[in-house]
Amino acid sequence: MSDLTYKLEVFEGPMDLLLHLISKHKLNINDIPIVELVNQYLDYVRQMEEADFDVAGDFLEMAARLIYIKTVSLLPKHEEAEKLKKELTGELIEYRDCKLMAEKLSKQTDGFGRFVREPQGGWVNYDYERFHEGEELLQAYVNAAGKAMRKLPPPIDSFKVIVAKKFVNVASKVRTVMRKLWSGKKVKFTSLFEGAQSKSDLVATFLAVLELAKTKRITIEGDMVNPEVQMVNNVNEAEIFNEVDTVE
Amino acid sequence: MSKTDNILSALEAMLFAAGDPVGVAKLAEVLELDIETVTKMLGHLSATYDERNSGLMLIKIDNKYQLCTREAYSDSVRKLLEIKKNAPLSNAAFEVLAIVAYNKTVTRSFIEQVRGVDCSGSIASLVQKGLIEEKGRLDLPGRPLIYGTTDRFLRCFSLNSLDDLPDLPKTEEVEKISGNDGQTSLFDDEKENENDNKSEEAEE
Amino acid sequence: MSKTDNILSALEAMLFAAGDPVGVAKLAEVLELDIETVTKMLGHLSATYDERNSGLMLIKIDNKYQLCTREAYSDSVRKLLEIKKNAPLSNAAFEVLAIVAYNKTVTRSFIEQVRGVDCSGSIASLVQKGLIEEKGRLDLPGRPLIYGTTDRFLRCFSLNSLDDLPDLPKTEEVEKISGNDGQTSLFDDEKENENDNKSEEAEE
Repeated sequence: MSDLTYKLEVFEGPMDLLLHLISKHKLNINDIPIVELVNQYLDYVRQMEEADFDVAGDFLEMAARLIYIKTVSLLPKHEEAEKLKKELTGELIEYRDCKLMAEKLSKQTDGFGRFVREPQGGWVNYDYERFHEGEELLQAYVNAAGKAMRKLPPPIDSFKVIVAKKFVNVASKVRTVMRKLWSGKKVKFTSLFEGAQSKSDLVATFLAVLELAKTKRITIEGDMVNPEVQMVNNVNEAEIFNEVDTVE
Repeated sequence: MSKTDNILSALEAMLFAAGDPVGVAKLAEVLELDIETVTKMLGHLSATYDERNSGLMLIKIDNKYQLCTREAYSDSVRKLLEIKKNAPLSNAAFEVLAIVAYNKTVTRSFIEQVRGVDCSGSIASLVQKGLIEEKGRLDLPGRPLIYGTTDRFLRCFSLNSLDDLPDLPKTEEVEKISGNDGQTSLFDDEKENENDNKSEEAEE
Repeated sequence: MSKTDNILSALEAMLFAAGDPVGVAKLAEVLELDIETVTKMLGHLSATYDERNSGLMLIKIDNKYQLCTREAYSDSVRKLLEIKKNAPLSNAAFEVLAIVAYNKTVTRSFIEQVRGVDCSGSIASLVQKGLIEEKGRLDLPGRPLIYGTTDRFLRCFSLNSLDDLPDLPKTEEVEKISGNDGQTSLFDDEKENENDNKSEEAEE
């Protein structure tokens, strides 16, 4: 088992595994016998699963691809299969080349023993003295953030309000929420927010509820207008707090 | 003799790479020699630099030794470093500068989140060029440094203030859209904004 | 003669102070000499370092010159700077480096296409190690970053330029052979050699 795990760990991904199989079974990389390769590949993936190895999505994706190629090659007209095979062959050769080049590179690392020094500082004035148009900045910003700027996180200015106020800790709210649920009875969702002293308090409470629901400590039932919350049985208090602390 | 030469060369290599002054004791420790021998060797090394009027010289400060350039060549050195500093900004530096300018004050992690890559090199070079500077620390875990642009930045871009920056394309519309993503039934409008901010923060 | 010596010493001082690789043109500009003369002088300088087996050496990368320590003394330098013995690069990192170096400039998605797996970790670590860097953005939707190798990459792999990279495997020959369906026996032989390489590699 450990031997197997060791072998499995070697592969950098599905391409690596394919190359290994091709060489191990002396298959012709330029004319891959696809049926044979699919079987070998799936065998391996199965072994990985048996070894309790976390089979990465990449491997499964490749498995699906191979099976698809095999399927279409069974059709009477299998031009598509030929095309797909050619594509795969091209990729495999490219990756094989990449590995060979990587190996060559890894053998000439003498230069890693040469050390350089930091530029001499101190008495040189490095102040920037060129002039630019504001438009160049705009262009750079759009390049960096994308035209829609959709993925931009909020700038720091928007944190200022929160930072200035007392920050309400989500973990502490988990305790508050659980205290209200400890009896085991169903509780109105909105009642969890009673006694909240600030917006930040409300938000932290809400996040605490989400966190508890995510880790399946509580259940939320009912309609959107008036949901009810209940604690799941047999929940250990210490366990929850540990978990939430690490989440934070 | 060849052994002495080796020691001299090792000392040279070490002092070169260290940059800062190095104590004799430390050098002796690395070479597994006694301090007296190493001191003598450093004297030799210094003498060879002087003899051949090398561009480098060995100086001794507080019992520490440092390689530096010989004063006779300081004009050439200064000229070269000044040519170097006049190199135009790289694309990466430009983008970092734009992100700092448009957001007024940002942390390094904010910049890196926007660009998706490590930006420490660009930030250091912009600080060195005097285009951005540290503006304090954020009151968040880890107390991250925040950066903002400088007066020199305004001058280089002929701006009176950051408000004069060219307008960004339709950011507001985008924000409005992304702000309305559900959850409307739970909280009223006012709370919603903060909700967005909060969850971002909690994820960090 | 003393003039030549002075030039050599000035070059030495400038390269020492610059730290980074410096183009001949800049050195020539400072010294008010033509590039040819300066190139010759740099050759002299390099030779004198080698002759006396100095702790330093002059290397040429991408038509720029840089002073660095000689490999022979790397152990002493490492000990002094308390740098751990080279944590060698992972196989994944070498593969990513190979793809970037042989293609000169590539996007992350290109690298991932070749390797068939996510490479963001390896890329980030190579950027952090200064072996690759961003070289701008591609003019495509999303404006993806493009990466290329750095001067440090050339130095670490003892290359003058990317043109000195080891030759690509002879893909053409392999293809030619594969065009001839009949000659399976010949092809099998060829394949076997390659197989050997392959399996060795895979077992590493």
